[in-house]
Amino acid sequence: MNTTEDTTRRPSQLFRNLNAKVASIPMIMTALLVFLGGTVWTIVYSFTNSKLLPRLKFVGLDQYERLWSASRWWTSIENLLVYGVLSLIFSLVIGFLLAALLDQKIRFEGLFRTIFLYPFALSFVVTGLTWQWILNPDFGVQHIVRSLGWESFVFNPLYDQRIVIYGILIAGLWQGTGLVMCLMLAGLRGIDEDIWKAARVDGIPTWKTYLFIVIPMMRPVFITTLVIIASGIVRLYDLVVAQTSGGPGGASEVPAKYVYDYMFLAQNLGQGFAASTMMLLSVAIIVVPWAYLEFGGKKRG
Amino acid sequence: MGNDGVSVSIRNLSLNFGAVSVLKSLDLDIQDGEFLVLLGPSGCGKSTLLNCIAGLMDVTDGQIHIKGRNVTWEEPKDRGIGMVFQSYALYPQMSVRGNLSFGLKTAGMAKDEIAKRVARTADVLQIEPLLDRKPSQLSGGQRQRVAIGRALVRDVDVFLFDEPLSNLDAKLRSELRVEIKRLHQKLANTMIYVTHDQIEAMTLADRIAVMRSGQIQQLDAPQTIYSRPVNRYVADFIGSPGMNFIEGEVVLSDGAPRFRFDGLDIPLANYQFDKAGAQAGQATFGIRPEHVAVNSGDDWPFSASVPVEIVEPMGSDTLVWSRLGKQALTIRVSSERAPRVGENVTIGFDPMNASLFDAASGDRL
Amino acid sequence: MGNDGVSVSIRNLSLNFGAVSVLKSLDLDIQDGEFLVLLGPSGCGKSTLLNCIAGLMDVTDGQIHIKGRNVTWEEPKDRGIGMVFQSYALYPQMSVRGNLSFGLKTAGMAKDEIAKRVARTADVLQIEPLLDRKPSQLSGGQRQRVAIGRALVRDVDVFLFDEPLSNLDAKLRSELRVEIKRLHQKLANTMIYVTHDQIEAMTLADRIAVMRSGQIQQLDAPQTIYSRPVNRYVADFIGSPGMNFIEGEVVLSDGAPRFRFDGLDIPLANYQFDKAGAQAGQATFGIRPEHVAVNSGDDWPFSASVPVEIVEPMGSDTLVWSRLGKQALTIRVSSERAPRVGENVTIGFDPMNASLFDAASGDRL
Amino acid sequence: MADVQTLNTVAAGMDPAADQLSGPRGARPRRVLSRRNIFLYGTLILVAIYYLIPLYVMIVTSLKGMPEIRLGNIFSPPVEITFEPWVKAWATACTGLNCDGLSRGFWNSVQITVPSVIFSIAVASVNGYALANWRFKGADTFFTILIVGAFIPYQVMIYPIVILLREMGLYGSLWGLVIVHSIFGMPILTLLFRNYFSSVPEELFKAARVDGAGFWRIYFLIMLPMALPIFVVAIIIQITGIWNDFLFGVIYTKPDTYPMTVQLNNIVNSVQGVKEYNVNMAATILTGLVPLIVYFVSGKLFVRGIAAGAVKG
Amino acid sequence: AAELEVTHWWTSGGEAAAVAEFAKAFEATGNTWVDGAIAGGGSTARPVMVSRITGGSPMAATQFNTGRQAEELVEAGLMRDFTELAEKENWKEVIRPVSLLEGCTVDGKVYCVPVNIHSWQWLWLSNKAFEEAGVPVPTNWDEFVAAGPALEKAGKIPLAIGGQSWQTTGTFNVLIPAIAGKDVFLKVYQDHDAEVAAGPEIAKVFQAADDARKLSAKSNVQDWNQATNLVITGQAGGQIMGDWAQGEFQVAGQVAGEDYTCLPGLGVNELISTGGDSFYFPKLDDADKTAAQEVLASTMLNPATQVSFNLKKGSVPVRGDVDVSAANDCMKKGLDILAKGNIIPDTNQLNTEDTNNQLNDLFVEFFKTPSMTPEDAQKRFADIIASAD
Ligand SMILES: Nc1ncnc2c1ncn2[C@@H]1O[C@H](COP(=O)(O)OP(=O)(O)OP(=O)(O)O)[C@@H](O)[C@H]1O
Ligand SMILES: Nc1ncnc2c1ncn2[C@@H]1O[C@H](COP(=O)(O)OP(=O)(O)OP(=O)(O)O)[C@@H](O)[C@H]1O
Ligand SMILES: [Mg+2]
Ligand SMILES: [Mg+2]
Repeated sequence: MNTTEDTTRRPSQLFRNLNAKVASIPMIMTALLVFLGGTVWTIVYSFTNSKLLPRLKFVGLDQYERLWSASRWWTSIENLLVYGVLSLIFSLVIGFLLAALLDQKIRFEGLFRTIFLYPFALSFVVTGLTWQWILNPDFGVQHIVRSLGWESFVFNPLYDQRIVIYGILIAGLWQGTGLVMCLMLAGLRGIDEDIWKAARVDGIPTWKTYLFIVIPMMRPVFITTLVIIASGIVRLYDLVVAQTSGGPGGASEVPAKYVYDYMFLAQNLGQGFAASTMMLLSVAIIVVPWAYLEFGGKKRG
Repeated sequence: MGNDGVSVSIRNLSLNFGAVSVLKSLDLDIQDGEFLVLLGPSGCGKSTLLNCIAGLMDVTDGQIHIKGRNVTWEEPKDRGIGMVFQSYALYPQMSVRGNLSFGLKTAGMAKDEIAKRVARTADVLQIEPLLDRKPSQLSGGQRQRVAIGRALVRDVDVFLFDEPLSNLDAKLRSELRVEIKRLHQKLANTMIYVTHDQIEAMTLADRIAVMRSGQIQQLDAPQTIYSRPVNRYVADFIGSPGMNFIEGEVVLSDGAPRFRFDGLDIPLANYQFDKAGAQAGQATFGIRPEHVAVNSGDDWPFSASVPVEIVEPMGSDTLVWSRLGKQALTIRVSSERAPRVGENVTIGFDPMNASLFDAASGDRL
Repeated sequence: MGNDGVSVSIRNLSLNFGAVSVLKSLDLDIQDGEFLVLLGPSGCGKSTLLNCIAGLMDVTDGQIHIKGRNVTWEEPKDRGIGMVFQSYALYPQMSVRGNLSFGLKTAGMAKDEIAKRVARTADVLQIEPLLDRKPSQLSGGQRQRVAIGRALVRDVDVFLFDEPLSNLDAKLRSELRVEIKRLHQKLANTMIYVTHDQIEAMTLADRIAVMRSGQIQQLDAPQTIYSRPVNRYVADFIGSPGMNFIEGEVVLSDGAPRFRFDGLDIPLANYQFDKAGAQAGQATFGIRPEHVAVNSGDDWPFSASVPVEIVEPMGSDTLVWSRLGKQALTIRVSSERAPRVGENVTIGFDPMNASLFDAASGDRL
Repeated sequence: MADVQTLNTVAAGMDPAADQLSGPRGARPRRVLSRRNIFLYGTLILVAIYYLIPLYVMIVTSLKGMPEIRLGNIFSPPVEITFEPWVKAWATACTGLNCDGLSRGFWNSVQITVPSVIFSIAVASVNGYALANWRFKGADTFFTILIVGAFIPYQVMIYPIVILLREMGLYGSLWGLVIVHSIFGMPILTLLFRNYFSSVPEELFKAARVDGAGFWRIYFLIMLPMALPIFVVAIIIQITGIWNDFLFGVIYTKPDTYPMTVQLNNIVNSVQGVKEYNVNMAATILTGLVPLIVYFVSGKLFVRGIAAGAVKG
Repeated sequence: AAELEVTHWWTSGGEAAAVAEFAKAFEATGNTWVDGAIAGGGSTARPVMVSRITGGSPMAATQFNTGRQAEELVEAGLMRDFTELAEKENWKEVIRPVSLLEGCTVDGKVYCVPVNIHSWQWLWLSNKAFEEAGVPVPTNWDEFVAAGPALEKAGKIPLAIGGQSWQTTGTFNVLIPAIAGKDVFLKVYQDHDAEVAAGPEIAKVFQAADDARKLSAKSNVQDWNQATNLVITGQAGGQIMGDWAQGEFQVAGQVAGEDYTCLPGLGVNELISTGGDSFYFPKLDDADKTAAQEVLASTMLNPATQVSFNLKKGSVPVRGDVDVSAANDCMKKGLDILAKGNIIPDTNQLNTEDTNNQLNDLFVEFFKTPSMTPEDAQKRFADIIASAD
């Protein structure tokens, strides 16, 4: 065999799929420069005492000490936890229930779906304003119930420190469950029709089929949904500002607002960076291992 | 025959999806312990019929009786049926044991009774070692076995199979086919089995119902369907490679019927005509590849010399593609006698084995 | 062997996915105009090998030569190959014409030359009436024909087929099989064809390469593979229903080798031993179902009386499931001679047609 | 010729008339007012009312005059319908010295949204395609960073991006804003497109490569025409997101290019004496109108696209 | 002639009318005023301004509160130096009190134009509300506290405070000089003396704040001018708010002394602070605009503009040499105190924004959390003062 003699060398790996690499430059730049770079930059400056402008005057852990001794920061974290856990649970449960109802081959499905989904088209600012208005004790629900004769009725979540976060939750759920429903509906539609038939032949009641068979099968949908809800929760800001501005008495403060206020209002970038580093850290602890498992090591699909 | 011998009886069943009529007032009686195969091309309504029997689809008209009971309006679980699906439809998050026992648990059966039934089923299907695995950890064949087990464990009268093997590869398919056959011999339940694989149909069935667009064309034992198809559609559908069809006409010369085509002439003296008897007219002559002999030296009612165009060895047999007159002819010979491409060979066959169809209606003559 | 006769030559090819080695330093030479079938179970690396030849996967080690040119690192389009996929992989938004001409347009060919080639291809495959349809408007068989056309139109030296027919139903499959055969006879290109359907492999191939976990087990003409498999794996893999295997031992009584099992005894005088000759030891005796005769009345070197357990009519043939000693035995008889379940029949066969394997290594003795 | 029907029954050996007409036949009887239906539709309608209340309140309030609002029932329909608030919100509401309402914000928003949507989707779809089909080394790492990036609060990124845009000389320009929107849309859009393109059979891609098509050719001629459902989803998500954005709009634009949301904030927060709730509501509805219309028109495609792309992976 | 974009957060009725005066005067010079109002107060607007300046796309002029808000921008060399103009127009002489210009001066160079003097120390009272409650209009803080129950009985909110945090901090900061006197105020905010902050004087202030908290418990508006509106319409008894509130009374057509009453220094210690707003001028590349910036600066300080602007705004002009005969009752009271020199610096001049923000966090919590004791609050207050720089 003389063909074996002309050994062509393996070409450089760098230039294989060159076009794909070139096309990915925006993504690579975004990932490295903006997300990674921005994160590193933020972490570095969180150890400085930068005020209005970033400056490299390092002060060690001062910013963190101050952060963790600030009662507002603690309130913010508490609020985010309460809001986050409840919002996750409720939007998943409500979203799934609505999807399950819509999946019963009902009439006017399109109409109902549109109604449940439309709030998602509205910004948090609009959502916040509207709900502020409905929950306003002087005009809104409380006023209406009182004018119906129940004088002692009290429902003013936005003006009561203890429950203000639930007032925000109501608006948040109103805005977000539509999308969750949509994702769940898509997931339900992806379930093999035969599974349903098998369950019916086995005599398994519908609710049991959902609970023990269908929901476990929808793992990927739940994961996508979780990413979307969770990333929204961490960034919770607009809604709070529009509805309560963190009030009353700072009872509805959230971490993102803490970051914003310290960076720009208090003109204490260092403090803001320290707070955002803590947020990033907690996100990273939860998200990075998951994201790596989900998108990193796995093969195609 | 009394009603007690009948397991499933379908009366005048119709089903429409909107304006589309999928089943057209269909009647069918299945004997107790019978293995009935529904055979037909894709979209002819096999799955729909099965779903109606199972109660998974609401019929538009007609009745369904199982074991003499009118179950037309009953829930699937109360009909005494078990069903096995093409896609297995196993509950993916449960172990095999969970899959088998879930229905029983839901029905509120006692724990030890469930355990006993699961053990018995696992024993019958030889899936004991798999009981604690998840479906994703099983091979296709094992999955299908579990799916059968799920029907088995419920101790039902009637088994419904919807193309249970078509997701498997050829080797597994033939293995599981035998297993299902054995199972039937052992349990003696009624089984209704949908497929569009004729080998499955031929090997498994006590009777085959060949369907076409929502109607049953022929309901008979496999050999009858194979050798005496009621029309050209059934003849064409059964057998691989398919029956050879030769277009021509029946003439009655001196009262003796003959089939004329492309200047050739087949005597039909041996052919068993239908009640109506032989009549002249355009017709199609059908003969199966294995009924054509090659260079046999024997004396056949009809013989001719034909060219060999393609030779397809298939292991024990070989297919020879040739031409009779101007029309294609496939011949199946045992591999030892396979001719070579380009040769001319003498073929012969007996019209007794052939089928003759009306050219217009396609009905058997 | 001269270089000019070789179309595709694979030298020492290895491919790893991470730690998993899928192809293990594989060598293969395919002659010009040869029809080579790669046969093997799922996951054995058939598609991977084909993808390497096509340049769709980067090899880990080794070389690929096509028409004497080292193409190991060339782009797929420059290798002079065309490929046909199981899922057709037609561009769904383009018409059939668009599908056929896409590659040519990409290569910058002149418009009228493209038109000419498309017309010629459509003529060869008889798809002219479909040229302006979208793939979604075609049946499965038509789609696959277009997919073949897409390779054809590019006028390549080597055709690669990756299970082109396995998405089709049995009837269509056998039709298209013949068409591919005809095409090969007409074009005389080199074709490499992946399948795990043995019928396809047996009927189409000039030579078959039986693969097993990334290695070629046997590379031979179909009949050789069928009748003289090099090891038990190949023997088991080829043939449906599979070869009967009987466990026992070879003994040399009076210098004449015999096969003993379950108290029975098969004389091996007729058997053609491998170079090493007959040696005593544990072995497996393999005989194909069609090589076992039933109630033939002839005088066979070995005969016995066996019970009939299951009978599977398959149209022209019938399978009989029985037991020889304590071991399962499948027999294929022509349907006319099919026995009944429960009967006892006399079987006989000639060990000349059998295969004998070493019990430990599985290699042919 | 034998009648098929009789052949069947004869073969079965049954008397067809035996138990023909007794007992249930045909479809299972279904009452329109079954308990299941009452529960199903009852729940749906109740929930739908809950979802519609805010919209109702917004519309009703925007059609009332201020005196009627002060009287107080936000749920009662307007006694006297007035379009004054709408006119004011659109054309004459003041922020500082500018008294042209939302009207100019509308065109600014259009001018910002259109290029941002196009650019961000173009970038993300190419990314998703490259990730799904041309898996080069390290791609997964970048993608993981990108996904984690979806969790970073926007506020944290404001400063680094200010610096970045300043260094690129794009700060304050339309392109700067387009880039910002593309950056923050990238994680979720890339995820969508990657999942979608992964579900396209790999063989299609291989066939195209054998046909000699390269990266861009495959993208434009094969993948792009197939990706319509997911493009619809991406377009809807981006239109909503970009149109509704406030933070970037206010920081990365100038007063004469303020998008509608910033104008809305200005109008709502420029309290002159009493809050004009009716004007605020009208302004709110006007601002939300574009994404609302997009949803009402393409809701069905949205669900379909989500099914095609988002839930896999 | 050039187009200059001017950003500010003056969007309430009175404020907008005042800005219009600037715009009118500037456009009279043949240039164009591009209004860059950002609603939502300084807290919304300042981040935008700072990002734009640091992002390299600055406006031509921008408002900041007189004080330390723009310090770092100046230090970073992003702001224009107006020393030359200041010398030419002799700002040192005309602007009074001198502390205003000092706020604009860094390293001896002038970087901004103060445009008004605002003082925080005012209690605005609704005559109508007290009339309806049947008590005389109070003349000092103690009387006001005493009148609380009567007002409440009449269904009024005794003290209106908006929900925004700076309003609660402002209220407290007004209470310090009123209750504890100027010296304590300066010790706490100028010297950042934590001991004083923890001491008995401030404890008294916290007691007063506690009173204010109780009086304002029913107040549930957000914006300061909504709170002012409560006073204007007689729904609330009074409001502690800076003199800019006067603009709202004016827009509502109310007359000082008749419809409303103002008590500088809460009627206790007649002291007022000299905060206010200043305009800064970022460095620009465009020569035309650079020239126009100077025109704008001098227009803003122009005596006529100062009068018309400040009358609308309800604040006091920064020039001592202008005719303020048109001023109303309240403004005249302010001018008097100013003339007497009873002034204190504004907290914006003394504290960094960081400290202010911490104070905001504390007081908004204090005012809205009835369970928080004055003692606890004072302890945190002292901590903030101790760490302030
Ligand atoms: N839900 C439905 N709505 C409308 N038409 C339907 C529906 N389900 C099935 N059909 C139609 O009914 C006909 C019969 O379908 P069916 O599934 O019974 O065919 P099949 O014989 O099982 O085919 P296959 O071999 O492909 O499974 C088909 O033409 C199909 O298009
Ligand atoms: N991208 C990949 N990463 C890791 N392993 C892979 C990849 N692609 C294929 N494999 C593995 O390589 C082996 C060979 O796969 P290949 O697709 O060649 O099998 P095949 O013989 O074509 O099987 P089939 O008949 O099912 O098509 C399989 O075990 C498979 O799991
Ligand atoms: Mg079917
Ligand atoms: Mg393969």
